[in-house]
Amino acid sequence: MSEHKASIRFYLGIFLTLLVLTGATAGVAYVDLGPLNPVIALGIATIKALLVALFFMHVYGTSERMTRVVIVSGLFFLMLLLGLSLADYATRAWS
Amino acid sequence: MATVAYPSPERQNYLNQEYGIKSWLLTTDHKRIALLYLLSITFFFFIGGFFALLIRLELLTPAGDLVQADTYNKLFTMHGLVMVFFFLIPVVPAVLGNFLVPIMIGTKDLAFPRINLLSWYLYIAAGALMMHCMLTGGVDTGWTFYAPFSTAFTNTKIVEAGLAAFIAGFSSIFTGLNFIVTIHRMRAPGMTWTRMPLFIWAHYATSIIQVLGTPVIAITIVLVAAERLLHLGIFDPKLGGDPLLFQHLFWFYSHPAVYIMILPSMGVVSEIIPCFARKRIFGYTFVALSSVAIAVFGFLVWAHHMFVAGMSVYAALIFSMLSYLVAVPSAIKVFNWTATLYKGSISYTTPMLYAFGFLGLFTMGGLTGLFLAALGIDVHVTDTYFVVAHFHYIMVGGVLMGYLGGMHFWWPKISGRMYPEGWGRLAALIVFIGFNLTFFPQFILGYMGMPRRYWQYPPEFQVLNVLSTAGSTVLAVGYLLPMVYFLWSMRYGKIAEDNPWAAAGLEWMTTSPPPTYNFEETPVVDFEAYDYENIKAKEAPVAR
Amino acid sequence: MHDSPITAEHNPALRHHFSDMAQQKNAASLGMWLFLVTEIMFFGGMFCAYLIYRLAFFNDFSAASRSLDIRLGATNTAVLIGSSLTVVLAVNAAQSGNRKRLVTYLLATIFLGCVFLGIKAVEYKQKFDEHHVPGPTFDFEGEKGAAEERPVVQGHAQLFFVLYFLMTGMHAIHMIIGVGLFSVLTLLAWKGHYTSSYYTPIENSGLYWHFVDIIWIYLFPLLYLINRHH
Amino acid sequence: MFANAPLWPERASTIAGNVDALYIFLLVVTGMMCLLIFTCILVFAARFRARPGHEAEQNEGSIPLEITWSAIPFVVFMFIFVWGAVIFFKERTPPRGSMEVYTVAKQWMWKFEHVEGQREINELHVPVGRDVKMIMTSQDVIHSFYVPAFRIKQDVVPGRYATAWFHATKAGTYHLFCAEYCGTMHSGMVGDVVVMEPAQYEAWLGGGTATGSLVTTGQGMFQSLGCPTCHRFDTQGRGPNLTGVFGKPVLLEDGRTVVADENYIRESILVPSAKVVSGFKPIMPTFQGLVTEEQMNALVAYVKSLSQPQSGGAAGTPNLKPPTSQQSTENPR
Repeated sequence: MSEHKASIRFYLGIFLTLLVLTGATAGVAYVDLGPLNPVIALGIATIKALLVALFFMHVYGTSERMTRVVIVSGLFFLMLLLGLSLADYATRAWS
Repeated sequence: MATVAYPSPERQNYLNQEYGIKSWLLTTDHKRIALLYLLSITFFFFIGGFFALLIRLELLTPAGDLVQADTYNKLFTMHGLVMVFFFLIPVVPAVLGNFLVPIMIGTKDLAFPRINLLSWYLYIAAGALMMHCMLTGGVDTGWTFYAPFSTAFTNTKIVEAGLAAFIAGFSSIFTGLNFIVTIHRMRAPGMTWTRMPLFIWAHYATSIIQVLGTPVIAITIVLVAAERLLHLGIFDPKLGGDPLLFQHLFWFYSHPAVYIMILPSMGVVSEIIPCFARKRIFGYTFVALSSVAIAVFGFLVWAHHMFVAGMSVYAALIFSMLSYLVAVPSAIKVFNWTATLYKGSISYTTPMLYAFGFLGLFTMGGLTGLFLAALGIDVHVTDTYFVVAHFHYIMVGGVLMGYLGGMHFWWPKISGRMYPEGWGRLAALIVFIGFNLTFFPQFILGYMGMPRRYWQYPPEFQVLNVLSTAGSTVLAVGYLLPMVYFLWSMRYGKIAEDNPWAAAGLEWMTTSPPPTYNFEETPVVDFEAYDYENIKAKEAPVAR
Repeated sequence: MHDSPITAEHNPALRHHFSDMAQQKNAASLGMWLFLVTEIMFFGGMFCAYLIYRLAFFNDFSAASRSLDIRLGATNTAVLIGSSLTVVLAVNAAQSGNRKRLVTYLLATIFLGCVFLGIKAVEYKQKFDEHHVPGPTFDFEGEKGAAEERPVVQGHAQLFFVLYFLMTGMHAIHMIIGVGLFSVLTLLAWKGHYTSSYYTPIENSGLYWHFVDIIWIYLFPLLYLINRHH
Repeated sequence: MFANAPLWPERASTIAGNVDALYIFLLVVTGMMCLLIFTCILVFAARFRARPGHEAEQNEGSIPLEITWSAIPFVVFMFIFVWGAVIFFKERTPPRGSMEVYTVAKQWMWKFEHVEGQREINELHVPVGRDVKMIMTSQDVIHSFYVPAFRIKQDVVPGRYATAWFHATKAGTYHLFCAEYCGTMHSGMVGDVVVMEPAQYEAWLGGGTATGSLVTTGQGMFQSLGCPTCHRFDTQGRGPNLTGVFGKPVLLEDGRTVVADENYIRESILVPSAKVVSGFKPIMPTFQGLVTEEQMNALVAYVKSLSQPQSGGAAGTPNLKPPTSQQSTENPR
């Protein structure tokens, strides 16, 4: 039962961290940091996403290497879509 | 031709396991689902083919005198939609893949049999919706349904056809997902990745594209539907939206989709050539990894469809170079297949004729791709009949030849009967001749400058168009023949042995047709793939 | 995630074509993650449109983003993270075979899901009243009062709200599917369908729910917090 | 039969020769490759055919062979890529000072307008031996300006200007096609490009109904829309002084610098607050819906004429001396 109790407390801890991070990202948005703002906003969001994925979705403890390969390849192909279409829009003004 | 009773009843197989409509419509046996797909896909192939014939008939004369302009636009749109979403994408994975992937890796069934049946029902629902859309007005935007024409300047049934493609997309995703999990999790003991047949490697690569690419066209269809129904003008230039964004999202899927179409046929050819050359495939690892390389590089090149669309010159440079990168794995495959023939013992059975046809036509299709990837030439030939000829060489010359070769190669395993060899070879020859007569003139038409999707054209293009139309009728005859003699063979064909071609592979080590659970007991694999030196060729495996 | 010992020699939930429960569980997990990758690419298309339009029309997107109610957005984020917590606890309960706790946590998840959808409905009603719904009635006059540097371009602001309604709408549809899924699971769990050696549907639905939560974790800053410090 | 069955259309522009050269090179290379593979297949199929007493000889793959037939094609591909890119860049950079023709593509016709005011539908008369730059936009859907004889094609996207250029080398009449599917009469949206000797062209130009050059029409529009109230030439008005603006970089309010090309002028008229010049207030009203595509072409031509040097300037510009400093300094920061 204790191992069970410990895991509940662990999940509550993750939950509270996520709430704090939500507050943080909302708060930081009111501070003018110029180009840093979107970087911080996405950074905090990525940390929260990692917390949910690693601990809530048990990606951290899993023995299945395949799960990680699938996630990483999914994100890689998403970056392909975003990156290469951005390559078009970013350089369109040059010609 | 002695008419023998159906394979002796005491030999249980997936066909005589149980009878009745329910046993077919509610089956979760991957082999029966493959046959359900075979029937429905053949139906849609002939619908699409019929539209193609009408298009070719219209183009017999420069003036638009067979059908009106609107009808012609709907004809080539429906020809494109039906052929792409309801024939080319599902055909080899859903028919041959569904039937063979579990058997080839030595397992009883796919990982998720019920999702496999759901995939077929989604295909049927999508097909019914597309048929309804066709019969009640059709779509006139071209299968590429570019914005802003599709979103604001036509009132044909875009949303209905889009929904049909959306549902067909999920059918494709579920097939791909099923294959990946099955190949990863359910291989027989001893079936390591390097002992897997190349047919499996090709379907593994295809499934990666299906899972990663199809959702992007799903969202593109949703965005077009949202713009038409809810005035959410995401591509509307009046709001500052960009029609090119539609093209980016559309081609991000639609180019990898052409690799979904060709890779499975490459897998089929990689099985046929070693068997009828009695030789181990040349460069196994290179052919296997080139399939995966095509799947991954396939996602880098989509904007070579947009060189003249108004995208930036520098991005066009990047995509042109990457398009040459994706040509290398295809070249590797062709060289390896040709090298496999060296010092072989080659017999000219029907599957082998189709494999030769594939090799020839896919090579020409691939090489003309080099013309289109060169920026300077693409400006002149994009959106002309040069492009039409290029992708028909790959799809009809490649995908369809591979599919027909595979159908003949595994027909004994699927039906327990042999097809008539003489008719098979005749049909292969007619298809090859009809195909070249139809599509080779279109290369010349393309470079002469005849744009695609033209209802009427300048008179100087008529001669080549007449040749092309003549070829299309020969091609149509060539495609009808196999359907006839396959049906005929179900009843009167010679009873097939378990391994009529003395081929390598687990599917030839079980009975023809196989029992419902494929093997009496799960096989243990202790041999390499294609070890033809240990398999004695039958003295005359095939009637000379 | 250790495997609970297989009680019966042949677990009733083992499907015929799998050789053992571990193979079946791994297959289900890999299948679910592949489905989530298709969802990543599905939402990816909209994120691509968002990225391109935000970079092209940053000022108008900032003005339009400021018109969203950050309090409701932040509360919704907290509600959704809470529902992620209850889902994890539900999976945990299913793992230890505690049927009663499993059902309570599933009900809590459904409740929080409905709260999220309720807040979303309030926001949409607010947007409807302010004429910020794209289409013929669209009229966005930017902030009142503040020394407005430059008038907002109506078309670009409408593009922001096109993306806002598309992305949050598609996310809400996925929430509705999730709530429906959990209602079915609660019913089955209540009838004792899931044991400590077979709870894959609970686990996979949990993965789906966490994914929907991650999508919102990105939607919140990208839509609500473009440029709040103006 | 093959005497008059050419393999490529007439070469009537400077770029056509380059494109055909690359085309022929590719035909030769791919032809040899096809020949090599087909002969291998046929020879192997014949020599190693199955016959009693003939056994297949297994041979493992060979890594060096695989590497050679990956590397060599890749090198050849890169060479083709570079050659294609060079032609592409030449095709997409119109030379300075080329003659301009404004084009409006609409569902199923091409409307051309020469700077001298000559208007044509589905017919384009151009002189031989001069660079011609097409400045094109679309009123409805995407069309594509395609002249096979010149080997040029350029999609015309609604909402922005697309440019294509050619330098005709041979007089004659050549096909003009629309190459992007645009609806019912997509195949009817064709026309002729008539390349004439310069003398004939001048005669044709003079003969037409002179509705006044595009620039004068533009100037008329400029006056009637009340632009001079803010865009003044003498003193510093509430709007920037447009003399000498076209073609030069402009510093914007939010720090960005953009080059004032046709798209910039078009956007500044239709969506003024999108790019506000630094030091000015965003008070310009939008003219979306008030200005047709033809009138927009006229306004753009007029603004461009303000920055052309006097000699080359088209007739009829109020050639007041541009104020000495571009930006006067008394605007509050």
